[in-house]
Amino acid sequence: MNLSILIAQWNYVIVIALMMIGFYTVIARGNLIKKMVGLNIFQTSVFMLYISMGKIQDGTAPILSDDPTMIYSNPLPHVLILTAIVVGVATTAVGYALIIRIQESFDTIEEDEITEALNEEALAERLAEQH
Amino acid sequence: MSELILALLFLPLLAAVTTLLFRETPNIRDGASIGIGVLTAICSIQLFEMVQAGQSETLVLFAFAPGLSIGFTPEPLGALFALVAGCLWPLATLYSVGYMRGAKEKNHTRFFTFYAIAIHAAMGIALADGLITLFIFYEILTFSTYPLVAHKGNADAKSSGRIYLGILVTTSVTMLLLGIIAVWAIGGDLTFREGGVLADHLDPRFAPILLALFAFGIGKAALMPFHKWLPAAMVAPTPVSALLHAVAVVKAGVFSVLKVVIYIFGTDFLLETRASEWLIWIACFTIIAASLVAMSKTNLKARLAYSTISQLSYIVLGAAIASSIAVQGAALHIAMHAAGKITLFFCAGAIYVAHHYSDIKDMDGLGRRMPITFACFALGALSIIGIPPLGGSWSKFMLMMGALDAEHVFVIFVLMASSLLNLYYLGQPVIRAFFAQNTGETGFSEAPVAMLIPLVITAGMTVGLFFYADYFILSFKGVTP
Amino acid sequence: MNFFVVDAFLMVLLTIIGVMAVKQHRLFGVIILSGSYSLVAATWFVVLDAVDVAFTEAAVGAGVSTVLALATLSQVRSNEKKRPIEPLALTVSIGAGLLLLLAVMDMPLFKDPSAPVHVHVGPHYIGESGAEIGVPNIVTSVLASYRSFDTLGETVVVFAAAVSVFLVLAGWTRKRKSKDEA
Amino acid sequence: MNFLLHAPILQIVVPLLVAPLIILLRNRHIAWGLAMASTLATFLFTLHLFLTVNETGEAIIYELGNWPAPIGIVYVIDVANAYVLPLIAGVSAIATFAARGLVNAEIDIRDHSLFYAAWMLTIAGMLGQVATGDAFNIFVFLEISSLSAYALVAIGAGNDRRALPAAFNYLILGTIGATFYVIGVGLLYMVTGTLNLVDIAQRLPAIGDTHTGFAALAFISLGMFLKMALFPLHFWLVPAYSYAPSVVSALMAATATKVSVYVLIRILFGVFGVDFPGMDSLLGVVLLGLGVAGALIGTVAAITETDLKRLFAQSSIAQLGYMAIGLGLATKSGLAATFINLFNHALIKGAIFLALGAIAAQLGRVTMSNIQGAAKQIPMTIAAILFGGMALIGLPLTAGFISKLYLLRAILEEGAWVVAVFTVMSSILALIYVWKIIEVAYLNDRPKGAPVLTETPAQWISAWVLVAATIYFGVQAEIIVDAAFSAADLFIGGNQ
Amino acid sequence: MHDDPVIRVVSKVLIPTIMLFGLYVQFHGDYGPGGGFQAGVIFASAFLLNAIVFGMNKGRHVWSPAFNLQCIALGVLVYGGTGIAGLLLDGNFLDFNVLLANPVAGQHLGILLVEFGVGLTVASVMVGLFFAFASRPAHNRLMHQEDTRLLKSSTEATAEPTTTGASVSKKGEVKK
Repeated sequence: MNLSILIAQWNYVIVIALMMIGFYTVIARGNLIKKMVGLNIFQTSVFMLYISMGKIQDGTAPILSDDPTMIYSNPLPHVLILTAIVVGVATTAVGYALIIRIQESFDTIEEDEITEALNEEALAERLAEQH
Repeated sequence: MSELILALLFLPLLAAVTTLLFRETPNIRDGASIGIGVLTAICSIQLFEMVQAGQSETLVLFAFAPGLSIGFTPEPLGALFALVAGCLWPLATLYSVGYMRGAKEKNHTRFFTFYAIAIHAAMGIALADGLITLFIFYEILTFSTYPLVAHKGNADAKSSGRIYLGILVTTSVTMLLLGIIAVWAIGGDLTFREGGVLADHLDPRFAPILLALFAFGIGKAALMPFHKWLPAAMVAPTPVSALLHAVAVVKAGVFSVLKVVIYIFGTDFLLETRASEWLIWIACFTIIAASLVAMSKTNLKARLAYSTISQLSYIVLGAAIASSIAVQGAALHIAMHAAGKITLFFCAGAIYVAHHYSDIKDMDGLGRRMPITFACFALGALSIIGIPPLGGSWSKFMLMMGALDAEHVFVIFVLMASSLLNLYYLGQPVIRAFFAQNTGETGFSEAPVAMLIPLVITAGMTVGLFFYADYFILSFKGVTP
Repeated sequence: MNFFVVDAFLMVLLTIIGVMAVKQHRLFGVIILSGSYSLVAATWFVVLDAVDVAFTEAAVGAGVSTVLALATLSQVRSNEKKRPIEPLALTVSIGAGLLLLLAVMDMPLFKDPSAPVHVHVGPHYIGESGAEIGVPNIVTSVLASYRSFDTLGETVVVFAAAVSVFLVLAGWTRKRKSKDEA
Repeated sequence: MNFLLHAPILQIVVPLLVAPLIILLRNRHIAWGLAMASTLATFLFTLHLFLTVNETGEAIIYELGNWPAPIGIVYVIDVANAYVLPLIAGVSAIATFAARGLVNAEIDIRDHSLFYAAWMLTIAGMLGQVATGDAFNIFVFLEISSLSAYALVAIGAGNDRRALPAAFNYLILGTIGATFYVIGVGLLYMVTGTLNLVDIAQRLPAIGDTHTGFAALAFISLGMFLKMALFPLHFWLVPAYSYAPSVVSALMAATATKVSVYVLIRILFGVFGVDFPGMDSLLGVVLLGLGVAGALIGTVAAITETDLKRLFAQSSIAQLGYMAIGLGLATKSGLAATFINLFNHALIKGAIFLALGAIAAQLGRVTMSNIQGAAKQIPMTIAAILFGGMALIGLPLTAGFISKLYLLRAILEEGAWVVAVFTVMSSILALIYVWKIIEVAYLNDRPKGAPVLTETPAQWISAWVLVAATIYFGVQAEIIVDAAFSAADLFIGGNQ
Repeated sequence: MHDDPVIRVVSKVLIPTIMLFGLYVQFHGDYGPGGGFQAGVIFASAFLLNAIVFGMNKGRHVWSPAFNLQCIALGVLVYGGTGIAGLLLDGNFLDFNVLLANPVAGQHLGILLVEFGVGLTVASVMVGLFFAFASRPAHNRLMHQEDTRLLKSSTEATAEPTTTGASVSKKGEVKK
C-alpha cells in the first residue's frame, strides 16, 4: 500500500492501531475485567475515528459566535459520539454487573476456569442422561 | 366429471370418518366402509370409461402459492390406476374384516381408518394434475401407511417401520423433491402435459441425471438399491401387504415414474436423447436380482415381496424403453400384476389365518386341505408368470414387443429368464401344496368365507383380464404409436 | 503547528497507555490505566473541537466506568492470570487493522475542508441551526432537535442499562443452582 | 388527530414508553397487562402499515421532529420492512401472552416488573432497527434491544448459573458486532457525508471503487454476521438460547436473529447494491460458503444434542445457513426465498420453543430422557413440537415446505447443483433429530417414577397459535410469497 | 472515614456546589458545552459523595431505591411525553416547532424539557448503579422490601413473604 498516504494520514493510522490494541485485548484476554477494559479502549478509539473526521482545518468548537467568518468543525460526529459514549457506558455497566454475578456463582472471572466448570457440569449431565 | 373426481377423493375419507364414528359397533363400521368401497369402485369404473372415451377436465381444489395448486386432471393412465385401486379396495376391505377378526388383530378402528386414508392418498396420486399435487399425496400415502406397517407395535414392527419410513421419506424428500424443483426451475411449470414439460428446455446432457432423481427418488417404485422398505413392510397384517404393498403403494410408485416419463420428459424426448438407456439396465438388474432373492426366501410373504419388486421393475422397464407399445404394456401391467399379486397375498393371508403357516416348508400337502385357496394361488401365480389364458401374458407380451421395436433385444432374454424364475419360485408352493406328502392331519379346512370370496373374485379377474385386455389398452396422446 | 505538537503528544501518550493497559496484569493498574486512557482521549477531543464529547468522555469514560470497574474489582481476584499471546486473536485483529489501513488509502484527508462530511449535511446544521433552533451550541441543537430521536434512544439505553443491572444483580441474595444441586 | 397517520412511529414508541411506565407502576399484574396491550397495539399498527404499503405500493416516509432527511432522522416503511414488522410484532404478542405463565414459573416474583420492562425494550429495539431509515439510528436501537436481551438471558431458566457466562459472551460478541457496525457506518459517513440510508445509496455510486467503501462493506457485514450468528460466528447463540428463561428463548429464537438478517439485507442490497465492487465475492463466496457450512454443521450438531433447547438452537444455526444461502445467490428469487424462510422459521421456532417452555416450566430442563412417553400426558404440547419439527424438515402442507421449495428453486435457477444437494442433505438430516424426539415422546413409555406432566390450554394455546399459522401459511402461502417477492423486488429489480 | 471532621465539613460545602454546578451544566447546555447527560453525571456525583462520606444508609434515606427507579422511569417518560405532545399538537413525533406559537420558542421549550428528561434519568441511573454495585446485598434486600410493600398495596392478593417469594411462586403458580 502507498506509504506516503499513510504518513499524511498518520492520525488515522494511530487511531486504527489503538483500536486494534483494544480489539486484541477483548478477544485474546481471558480475564473478564480485562476484556471489559479492552472493550473500553476499542470503543474509545472508534470514537476518536469519528471525531477526527469531524475536524476541519483551523475550525473551532461548533458553538455559534457573532463572528460570521468563523469556521466550525462538523457537529454531527460529536452528536453521534455523545450517543455512542452513553451506549458504551451502559454496556460496560451491564458487563460489570454480570462479572460480579459470575464471580459469585463460579468463584472466578478467568474464562478458562469458567469453561472448565461448565464442562464438568456438562459431563455430569451426560452421565445423568445415560442413567 | 368433477363430481366423480371429488367422489373418488373424498369417499375414502368419508369411510375413514364413518370408521371413527362407529368404532363402538364393528359390524356397522366395517359394513359402512365396504359399502363406501363399492361406491368408490363404481365411480372409478365410470371415470375410467369417460376418460377412455376421450373426455378430460381439470379440477383445481386450491392454489397454495403462486403457480402451485392442488389440482386434478384424470387422464387414461391415472384413470386406470384409480380403477385398479378403487375396484380392489372393497374386496380388500371385505377380506380384511375376515382377516382381522380371524387373526385376532387389535386396534381395528385405527387399522381401517388409516387403510381408508391410504386409499384417499392413492386416489390423489392417480388423479394429480401436476408434480406438486402428486408429491403431496405421495407423502400423505407414506405417512398414512406407517401406522399400518407398525400395526403390531412390537419391537420388530417398530424397527421395520423405521426402515419403511426412513427409506421412503429420505428418497422422496431428497431426490424426488429436488427433481421436482429442478423441473420447476428449468421448465417453469409442474403440470403434466402431453409431450412433456421439459422437451425443449432441458439440456439432453442433464436428462439422465434428472431422470435418476425421479427413478430413485420415487422410492415406492422399489428400484434397487432402494427396495429394502418393501420386504420390511411385510410385518404388517396381510391385508396391508395385499392392497397397499401389492397394489396401492407400490403401484403409486411405478405409476408416478410412468407419469413423469410420459408427461414431464415426454417419451419422444427420451427416445431421441436415449436418456433412459441406463434405466433399462437398472430395471433389468432389479428384475433378475429380485427374482433370485425371492427364490432364496422360504417365508411366503417375503418371497411374494421380492417377486413384487421384480414385477415392479417390469413397469419401470417399460417406462425406460419409452416406445409407445412398451409404455402401454407397462400401464397394462399395473392392472394385470395387481390382480395377480393381490390374489397371491390373499391366499397367503388365508393360509395364515386358517393354519398360522407362513413358511413354505409347512405347506406340504396343504393344497388338499384348502383346495380353493391353492387353486386361486395357482391362477394368480400363472398370471404373474405370464402364461395364457391369463392376464399377465398380455402385458409381458407387449413389453417384449416394445423392447423389440426399440431394438433392445437383450430385454427379451431378461424377460424370458425372469419368467422361468417366476415359474420356479411361484410354482414351487403350489406343487408342494398339491403333490408333496404331508404328515399332519387331513380334512377340508378353509379360511373364513369373508376371505374366500375376495380371493376367488380376484382370481377370476386374472382370467377375465386375459379376454378383456383390450379394454385396458390405453390410448395415450403425445406418445408416438 | 502547535496543534500538530499537542495532537502528536496526546496520540503517543494514548498509544503508551493502551499498550501498558494490555501488558499490565494487576487489574487495579489496568483499570486506572483505562481510566486515564479515557481522560487523555477527552483532552484530545478538546483539541479536535469536540468539547461536549470531551466533557462526556471525561465524566463517563474516566469517571463512571472507572468507579464501576473498581466496585467490581473489590469483589474479585485482583490479579489477572498470565497468558501467552494468542496467535489467532493476534492475526484476526491485525487483519482487521490492515483492512482499516486499506480504507485509509482512499479516505478524505484529515481536516480537509472539501471532505464530504464538511460539504453535505454538516453545513446545514452550522448554517441554519441558528435560525431554525436559535441555540448557540450547535451540538445541543443537533442532539436535542435534529436528531433528538437518537437521543431518546440514548436515554432509553441508559434506562435499559439500569433495568438490566437491577435484573442481573437482584439475584445476588438468591444463590445460583449449579447442576448437582438442581 | 389520526393515530394511524402516526402508525410508523407509534409502533415503536408505544412499547418503548410502556417500559418506563411498567417500572413506574411496579406491579407485576399491571406490568403483564401493559405489555400484552402494547404488543397487541403494536401488532395492529404494523398490520395497518403492511396493508397500506402493499395497497399503495410506495413507501411511507415519516420525518421525526419534522426534519426532512438527511438533516433529521426519518422512518421509511416500504414493502420490505412492512413485511418484517408484523412478523416481529405478532410473534412478540404471542410470546408475551405465553410469558404470563412461563414468567411465573421461572422468574422470581420480585423481578417481574423489571423483567417486563426489559422485555418491552427488547421488542421495541428490534422493531426500531427494522423501521428506521437512518444508519446510526439502527445502531442505537440495536443496542436497546441487545442490552435488555443480555439481562433477560442472564436471569437464566430457574436461575441456572450457566446463563451468566452465556450472557457475558453474548454481551462481548454483541458489542464487538455493534462496534464493527459503527466503524463501517463511520467509513460510509466519511465518504458520503450522510447517515440516511437512501441518501448514502444515492451517493455511493459517485464514489466508485474505493478501498474505504469496501472496508465499510466488510465491517458492516462482519458486525451483522456476528449479530445474526452466522456460522462460524454463532458460538454465543446456543448457550444464550438454551440457558435463558424459556419465554426469552422463544422470543429470541423467533425474532432476534431475523432482525439482524433483515438489517444485513437492507444494508447489503438496499445501500451498497449487488453491483457494488467486491459485493459478488462477499455474496457468492463468503455468504454462500458459510451458509452451506452452517446448514450442514448446525444440523449435525443438532443431532448430537440431548438437551432439546440446545438441539433446536443448533437447528437455528442451520436455518440461518439457509437464509445466508438465499442471500448469497444474489438473485431476486434467492432474496425472496430468504424473506420467506425468515417469516416461516420465525413461526416454527417460536412454536417449538414455546412448547418446550411449557415443559421446561415443569421439569426445569427438557432432555431426551425426561420427556420419554410424554406424549400420553401432554399430547397438545408434544404435538406442537412434532408439527414444528415436521415444518423444520420441510414436509408438505407446512410452511417449512414452502421455504424449502422456493430456496431450492432459487438455487437451481442458478444451476448451483452442489449447493442444492448440500441443502437437501441437511434438511434430511433434520429428519433424524426430529424422529429421535418423536420416538422418545410417542413410542417410548413414560418410565416409572418419572414426574407426571400436566398441561392446560393456557399453556399450549400460544404455541398452537403459531403451529396453526405454520400450517396455514403452508397451505395458503400466496400472501407470504407475493409479499416476499415484492420485498425482494425492492432490492433487486429486473432479473427473473 | 465517616468521622473525619475535615472531610465531613468539606463535603458539606462541596455537595451543594456540585449540585449547583450540575444545574448550571444542565441549563447552560444551550450556550456552552454540557447538557442533560453531563449534568446528570455531575448531579449524581453529589449524591455519591454524600453517600460515601455519610454512609450508605444515610445516602439511601436521601434517595430510596424505589424512588430512584421511579425517577429513572420518569425521565424517559418526560422525554417521550415531549415527543407525544408534539404528536398531539398535529405535528410529528418529537416535533418541537408546534409546542408553542413561535417555532423557535417551541424548539427552546422542547430542548429544555428533553434535556431535563435526560438529566433526570441519567442522574438517577448513576445513583442507582452506584448503590447497586457498591453495597449490593443490603441495597438488594432494601429494594425488595420496597417491592413487596408495593406489591401488598397493589392488587396482589396472595403476597408471599419476601424471603420465600421465589419458591412459593414456583410451587403455587405453575401447577394451577
